[in-house]
Amino acid sequence: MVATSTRSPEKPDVLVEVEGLQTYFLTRGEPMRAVDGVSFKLHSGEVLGIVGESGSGKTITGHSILGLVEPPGRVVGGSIRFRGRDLLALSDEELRQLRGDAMAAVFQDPMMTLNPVLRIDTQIMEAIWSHHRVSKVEARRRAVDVLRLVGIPSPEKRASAYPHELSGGMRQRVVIAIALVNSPALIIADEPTTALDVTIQSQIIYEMRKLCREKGTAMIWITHDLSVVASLADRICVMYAGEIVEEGDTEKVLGQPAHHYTRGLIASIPSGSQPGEQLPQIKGMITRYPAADQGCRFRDRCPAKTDLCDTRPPDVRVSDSHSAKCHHPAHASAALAQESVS
Amino acid sequence: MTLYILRRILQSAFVALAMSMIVFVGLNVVGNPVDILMPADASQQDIADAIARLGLDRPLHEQYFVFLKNALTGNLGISFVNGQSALATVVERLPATLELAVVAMILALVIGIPLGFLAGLRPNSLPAKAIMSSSIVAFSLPTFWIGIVFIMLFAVQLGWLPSGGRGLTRSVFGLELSVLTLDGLKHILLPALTLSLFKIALIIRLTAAGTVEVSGQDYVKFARAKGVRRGRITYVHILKNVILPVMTVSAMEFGNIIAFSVVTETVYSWPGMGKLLIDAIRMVDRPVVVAYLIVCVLIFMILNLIVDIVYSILDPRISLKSESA
Amino acid sequence: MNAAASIKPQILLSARGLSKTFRAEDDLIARIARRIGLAGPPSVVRALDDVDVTIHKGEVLGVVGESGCGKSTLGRTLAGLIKPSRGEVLYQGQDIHGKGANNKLRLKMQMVFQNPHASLNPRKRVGDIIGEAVRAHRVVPPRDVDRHVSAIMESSGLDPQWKSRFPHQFSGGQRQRINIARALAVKPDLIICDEAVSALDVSVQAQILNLFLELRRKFGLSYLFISHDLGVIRHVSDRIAVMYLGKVVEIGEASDVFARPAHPYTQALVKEIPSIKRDVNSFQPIKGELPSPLSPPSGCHFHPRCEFAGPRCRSEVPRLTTLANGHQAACHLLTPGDVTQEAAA
Amino acid sequence: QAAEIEELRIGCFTEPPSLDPHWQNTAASNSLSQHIFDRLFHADENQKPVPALAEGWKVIDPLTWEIALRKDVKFHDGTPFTADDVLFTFERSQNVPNSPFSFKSYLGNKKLEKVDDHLIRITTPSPNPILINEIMTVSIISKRVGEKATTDDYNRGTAMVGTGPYRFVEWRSGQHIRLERNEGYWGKKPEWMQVTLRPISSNPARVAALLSGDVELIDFVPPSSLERLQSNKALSLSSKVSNRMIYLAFDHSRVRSPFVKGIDGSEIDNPLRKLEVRQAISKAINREAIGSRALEGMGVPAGQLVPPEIFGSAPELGPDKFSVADAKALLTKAGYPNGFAITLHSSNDRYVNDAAVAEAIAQMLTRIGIRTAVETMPYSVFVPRATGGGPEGLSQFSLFLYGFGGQTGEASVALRSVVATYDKAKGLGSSNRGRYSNPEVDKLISQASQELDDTKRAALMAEATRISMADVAVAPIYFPVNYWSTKKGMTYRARTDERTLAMDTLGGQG
Amino acid sequence: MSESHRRPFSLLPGKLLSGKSAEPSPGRLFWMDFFASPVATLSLVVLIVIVLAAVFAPLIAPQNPYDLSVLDIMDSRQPPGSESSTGMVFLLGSDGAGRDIFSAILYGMRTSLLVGISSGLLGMGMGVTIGLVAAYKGGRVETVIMRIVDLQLSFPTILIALILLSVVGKGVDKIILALVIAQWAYFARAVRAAALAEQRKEYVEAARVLRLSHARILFSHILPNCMPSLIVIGTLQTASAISLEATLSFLGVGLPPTEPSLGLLISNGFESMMSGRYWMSLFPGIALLIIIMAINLVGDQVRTVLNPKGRG
Ligand SMILES: Nc1ncnc2c1ncn2[C@@H]1O[C@H](COP(=O)(O)OP(=O)(O)OP(=O)(O)O)[C@@H](O)[C@H]1O
Ligand SMILES: Nc1ncnc2c1ncn2[C@@H]1O[C@H](COP(=O)(O)OP(=O)(O)OP(=O)(O)O)[C@@H](O)[C@H]1O
Ligand SMILES: [Mg+2]
Ligand SMILES: [Mg+2]
Repeated sequence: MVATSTRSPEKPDVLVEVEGLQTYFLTRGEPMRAVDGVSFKLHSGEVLGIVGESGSGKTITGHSILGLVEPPGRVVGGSIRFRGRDLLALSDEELRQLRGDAMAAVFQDPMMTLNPVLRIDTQIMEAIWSHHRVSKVEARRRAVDVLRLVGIPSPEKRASAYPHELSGGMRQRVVIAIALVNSPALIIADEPTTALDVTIQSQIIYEMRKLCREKGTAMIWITHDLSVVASLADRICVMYAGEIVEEGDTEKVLGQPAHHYTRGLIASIPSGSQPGEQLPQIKGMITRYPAADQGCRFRDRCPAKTDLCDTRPPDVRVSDSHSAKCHHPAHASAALAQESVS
Repeated sequence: MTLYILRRILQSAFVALAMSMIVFVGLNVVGNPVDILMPADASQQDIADAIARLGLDRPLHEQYFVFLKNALTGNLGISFVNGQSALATVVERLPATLELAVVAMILALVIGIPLGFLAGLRPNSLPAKAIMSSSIVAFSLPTFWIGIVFIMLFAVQLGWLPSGGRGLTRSVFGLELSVLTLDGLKHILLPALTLSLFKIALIIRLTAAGTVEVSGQDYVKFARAKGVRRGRITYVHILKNVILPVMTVSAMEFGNIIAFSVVTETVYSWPGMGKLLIDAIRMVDRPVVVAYLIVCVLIFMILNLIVDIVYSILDPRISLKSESA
Repeated sequence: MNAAASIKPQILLSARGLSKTFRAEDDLIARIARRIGLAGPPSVVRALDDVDVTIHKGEVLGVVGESGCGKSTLGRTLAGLIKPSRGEVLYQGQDIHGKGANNKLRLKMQMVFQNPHASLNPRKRVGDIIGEAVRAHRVVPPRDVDRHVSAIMESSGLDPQWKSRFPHQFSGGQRQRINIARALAVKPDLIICDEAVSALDVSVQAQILNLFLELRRKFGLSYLFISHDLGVIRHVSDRIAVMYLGKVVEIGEASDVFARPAHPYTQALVKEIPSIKRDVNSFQPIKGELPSPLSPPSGCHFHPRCEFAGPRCRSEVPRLTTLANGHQAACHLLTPGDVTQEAAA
Repeated sequence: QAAEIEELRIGCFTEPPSLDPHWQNTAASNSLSQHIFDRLFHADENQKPVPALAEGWKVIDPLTWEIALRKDVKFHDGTPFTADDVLFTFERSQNVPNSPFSFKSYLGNKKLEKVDDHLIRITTPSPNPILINEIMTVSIISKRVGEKATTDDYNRGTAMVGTGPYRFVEWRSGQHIRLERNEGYWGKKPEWMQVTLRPISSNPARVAALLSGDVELIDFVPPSSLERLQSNKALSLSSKVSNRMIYLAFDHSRVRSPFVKGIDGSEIDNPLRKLEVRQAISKAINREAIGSRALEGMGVPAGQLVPPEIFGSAPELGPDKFSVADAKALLTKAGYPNGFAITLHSSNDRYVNDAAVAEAIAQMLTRIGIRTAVETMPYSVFVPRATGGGPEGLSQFSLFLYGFGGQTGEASVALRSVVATYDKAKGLGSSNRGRYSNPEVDKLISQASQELDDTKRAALMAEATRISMADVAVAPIYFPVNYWSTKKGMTYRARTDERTLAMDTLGGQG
Repeated sequence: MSESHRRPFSLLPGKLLSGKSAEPSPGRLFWMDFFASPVATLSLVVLIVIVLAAVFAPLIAPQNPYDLSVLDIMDSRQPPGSESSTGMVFLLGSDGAGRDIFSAILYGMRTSLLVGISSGLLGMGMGVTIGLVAAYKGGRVETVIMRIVDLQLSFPTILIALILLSVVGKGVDKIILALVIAQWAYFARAVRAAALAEQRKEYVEAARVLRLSHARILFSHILPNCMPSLIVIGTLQTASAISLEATLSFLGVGLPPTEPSLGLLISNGFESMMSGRYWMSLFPGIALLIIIMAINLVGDQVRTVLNPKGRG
């Protein structure tokens, strides 16, 4: 119900504000700049989709917000504000208190996210107990409630099962239940449906969307699949090589993509084109530039590249709620879609 | 489950059969105990008589057949050397060996798991590296040599601990135990430590590897994302996943400890069945050798069975039904 | 009908009544125990259950279905990697699983696999990977092997200079091209692609799909294209088979199946094709979970999840019925007349 | 005054496999049984018979002996000792079920009669000068207890009822045997109230047990520790040359011997059949060095079958003189100026440092040109091969190191077993594995075995010894010296027969 | 199933893919990683030195300790640094037979290494063949083979070797035989497990669709990819074989005394420790320790390097 109202930019209740985030992996040799200057805002109740190819830094962005980046990875620059507090300045304990309470996470592979030797209810109750002092009976009641909420049949019985006794879809529901149990303000869902079957994937997306709408929870939905966020997100960030190259309302980004990378991505989805025809494709593959490089990171693969792209960092606002890191944003979509075909 | 136990028992019976066959043929090639047991001034006739008395003059397959027939009734033959039931002779020594093995195992677990866990939690820290390198040293030391060095050091040079024997024992439910008296404890310490050193190293390495592996699992990261406290993550999420396989391997290793007590018992004159085996081999006391092996097979079988059953109870993922071995 | 059949080009491969059951290894003790009643019957997975398929020359047959429904088993059986429990696979009229089947014949069917990482031997150089079978089977005279490999690499979009590299030096898309080149090198007629693009990013996926289509044009290849992604299947296929729990529940011309899905499962799937233009509010997923293949539901396997299921669906296994123009579906709720009328309308 | 001394703990090298006194006839078994059971005659430290349960003997005629028994003796259970017990003992000791050993070899040819409760008569088919030595091997058990007892009952302790100076308390196999003093003992009561025998077979462990005060007495002091114990002021040592002789046995019988080769590896005739070769070998061996080095002082050079003190030896016969030059000369004379190649076989776990001795001998032989390889093996493997697998077969070896020690304490057994011509029917030459044969020696031995006059008998045996040693029938190398070590102030009366007895342990001023 | 969603190749830096520079082969990469650890590098060097010393022992050793004619019993038990009757210096002392301990160690290492390496190689050969056949054939063949392997593994190595040696007698060949029989099952199990894992990988399926011969698939595709685990097991089994030989010699069923291995040297000198003649047992013991440790450390590093999770 709040979804539509919070989306308007005038509303000041910014929940998360990421500013110039840089997360590097300091391994042998040159650091791996997994996230390199990512900025975005997320309002309460809003669903933000982060899309991008494998390795573009989506997961690490999510982990940086949650404070889960592990050595050799480190947040080396930028700031993350959650309800106005700088997360990077918090102590480990303060961060822990936030995690799982005010902000929760759902990971990709439900087979791996649940501890195989602990029962489902234990894993839910420990999430409660890590943040609230409640009795065992109460904790268990909450656990069963939240399991029912995510659509697990006969939750009282299932609560005492071990993870391996559940199917993949059920397990992912349990993971979502764990994320929801403390009624967080923010859920970071990292490809939560990628490991699931098509029909189950649809169910999960459908239910997640419903839950967030009902509870007014904000969500960051990370995926490599544009069509998944299309039906889900209010706004979309497109990541490429550690940067957000385009950001905006879902309809804008998908309907009138400004960055040539976004356009290429959309065009290469097979269901969008006529069966049997050549799919438009982005030429080449991702290029890693040296740290000192100032130019556009997509320039090698871009159909609209000019000399300008080699030297200056691009940044363009297409409209109020739509921006792209491109010197030559595409306006007339039809013409450029043809161009990006190699 | 029934099927599973049945399979195990049949398998063990097969091992026992094969082993007894090998030993029968093998020790027959080695010689006969009469030559050793007879005094030097015994006449040829005495020797021939003795051979006949022990039934060693009959063809080997006949002897084996007699053995099998008796074995089915639980009689594994009479020791050539002491005339007692071979099985009883071995079983009499069993408690001493079991006690030594149990103490060694406990030492190995009590020392190995914490050290390994510590090393695995921070694999790049200095203490972790120290632990891992010393475990390699312990891995490399031949048991008998450690025994010698320990005796040399603690018994001879320092005189702190006795150099061998079992010391005072106290009887509990008919079992003679050393660990209940101070003297007994002193006696068991060195052999048990010697026996456990290799296992300590093994358990350290297993635990450390397991800890590193488990620490990197998604569910540990997810527990952190849930806001679970570090202590609980370490001791519940990680340790619980690490300890189960380590315990299983350790239990399997128990059989090995019993086998290796052959060496330790020889070095320390520990009156267990390992020493008995060496003596029996030396004396070509075939019934005792066979009885020892059969007792070992039984122990290993029961051990494996217990391990598997306990494991299937403790680890929710395992079910014995689906296991084909 | 007759007219339609006569237009169709020659049949390349046909499989009739293919079934494949996997059962747990049975040893002597288990059998004895079962005989004396100490153990229950062994668990059996029916990965394929009486499946008929035909692939015509130059055609792409798409196979869709959820995880574990038997797509890979079908592909592997057709490729001759596993023997079917029942049924036969005829390649140009010859049984490929029979005793007399020669390698030359079977070489005409190649596979491209899903995992670009595991499908290349990490210890072999690319040139050897592509050329090994060519050499072993003397597909071309020995002195031409090198040239042949280079040519194949080029048609697969690989630089022939990379011959001496190892697989780990390539990206996923490039590895998939190596996979394709390896299959192409022995001059096959049919390539079975088991989730060949599922592991790739969309942009790379587009490149590989384009390559497949291009090679088809160039060499007149046929494909059996397995995927769980309906979008991909629709893009590449001439005909489509929809599988559910080891059975083909619907098969027909791609355009027919998409335009007029007959089976409720297919209908739901088609509705669920991910699209960036999907209307957010109208979408209702299929309820329920995929049942375990160890104990499939009675009657129509889909009935627990089907909103139209009636009592007959629970008890009787539906058979494939022809609706129109080779479009077949296995559902009790259909009569051939229905759909034909609908199609006509 | 003796009663003040409480407990004696003894660290023993071996534990008897069974407590049954008739189970076998080894030093370990006898050590234990002598504490609990008496014999008719005891062996003194030089194995000379001294009256024990018997008061003495009378030779009625060459084939008939009468032995008077003590009248004041009671078994541990209070029943008096009579001739019936002796008769029962003689009967049982020859027929212990499952036992590998039987006392038949000592008692088989004797007929025993009870004259009255305390007098027995023994008749033999032929004159037997060593009758007393033979009957002193048997422990006398109680008829009352023994009639119902099996070996198991002895092992459990229920049948351990004798007349000896100690009573049985308990046995823990591998751990200890506990004894307590028999206060009603007929003879001289030993000093120790309690005795614990602890088997500690590991040499360093046994020594360490003594050093750390865990035991007061150890037997079989290992050579490697001798020096250390000698220099230790808190300990004292006693030693005795044992009745065992370690010798080199030669293949006398075969023309081609399996382990002899020419120096170039060719097949040659067996050189060991030549007296000069055997003499050369004997002369090449530096017995002093073996005693002091290989045995670290625990062996004295041997020149005959028994130590010179033993009855029936040739007292003047010393060990062969070590001389490399003479040995080489003899070898040349025998026709082997360049020597030959041979393998010396030995056990490695039977006699003290046996493998080291074999190695030393090999060194010495190699030095005179006999290229000698050494092959050692556990005794269990060695014996059957040395003996040839069966009583009839020949030894598988050509040259091997063996030991011989008789239990009866005089030279005749050694002569009959080692140098008498092999004759299974007569029971002669049972240890004559090289098949030495000299009719003259055989004649002397057979005369001696019938001669009841000790002086004449001694002369006959000495002569047989001289001849066979001149033939180098075997080459005696050394007599092992056994050492016992005690705490300072205690002394152990060391014995030839290697037994370790609490009765022989004197607490001194204790 | 999750395999499909992990895309490890995306981790590759772009320059690798752009064409020119010759990338190091997997072998080169292996050694580069191996030498990253100074301890392992040192161990390898030590191991090489030891092997060379053992091979060239006749040239290095001041005495041939196996030649009885050069030994003199009068030189027995001399402390380190003393002179022999022929004027040679006993660097590490002499043993009970007057053998130079230093020379004996060099020769003993030969025996120990010979036993370790040849039993390791033979065991590997036997185990690999059997394990590969089991994995590839599957079905009844596999069941039977693996049952035998299980049986063998359920019985501790030392017992097998002990019984076997007391049966067949002494000698280097016998001990190698005993060790091979006791150890082949480890290799068979490892190679089967590795081969099964490899077999499931799609490149093997690909080779089968390409109708390559069974032998070719087994030995040219599967086996090379099983090598990592084989190398690891091989080093560990070699180390344990050396240790086991020493133990068996100690228990008196090992090698003949005139040609002592390290184990026999230790065991011969064992009792002399009590009387302060430490050198007879201690030095061979240290030599044994160094060899086994070096092999273990090398094996450990090999394992670390070959384990993809351990790589940076
Ligand atoms: N532990 C690590 N060590 C070194 N580099 C890492 C590590 N984890 C991630 N990276 C690097 O960070 C980059 C971003 O990784 P990230 O996991 O965020 O990608 P992603 O967009 O989530 O991809 P995917 O769709 O495959 O999950 C990757 O290119 C990778 O090279
Ligand atoms: N070798 C095998 N042994 C036992 N069961 C098998 C085997 N191979 C496949 N199965 C079972 O057969 C069924 C069909 O498997 P298959 O791999 O064909 O499914 P799929 O449709 O390819 O699934 P996915 O989309 O996950 O690849 C599954 O339930 C699977 O568990
Ligand atoms: Mg990710
Ligand atoms: Mg599949």
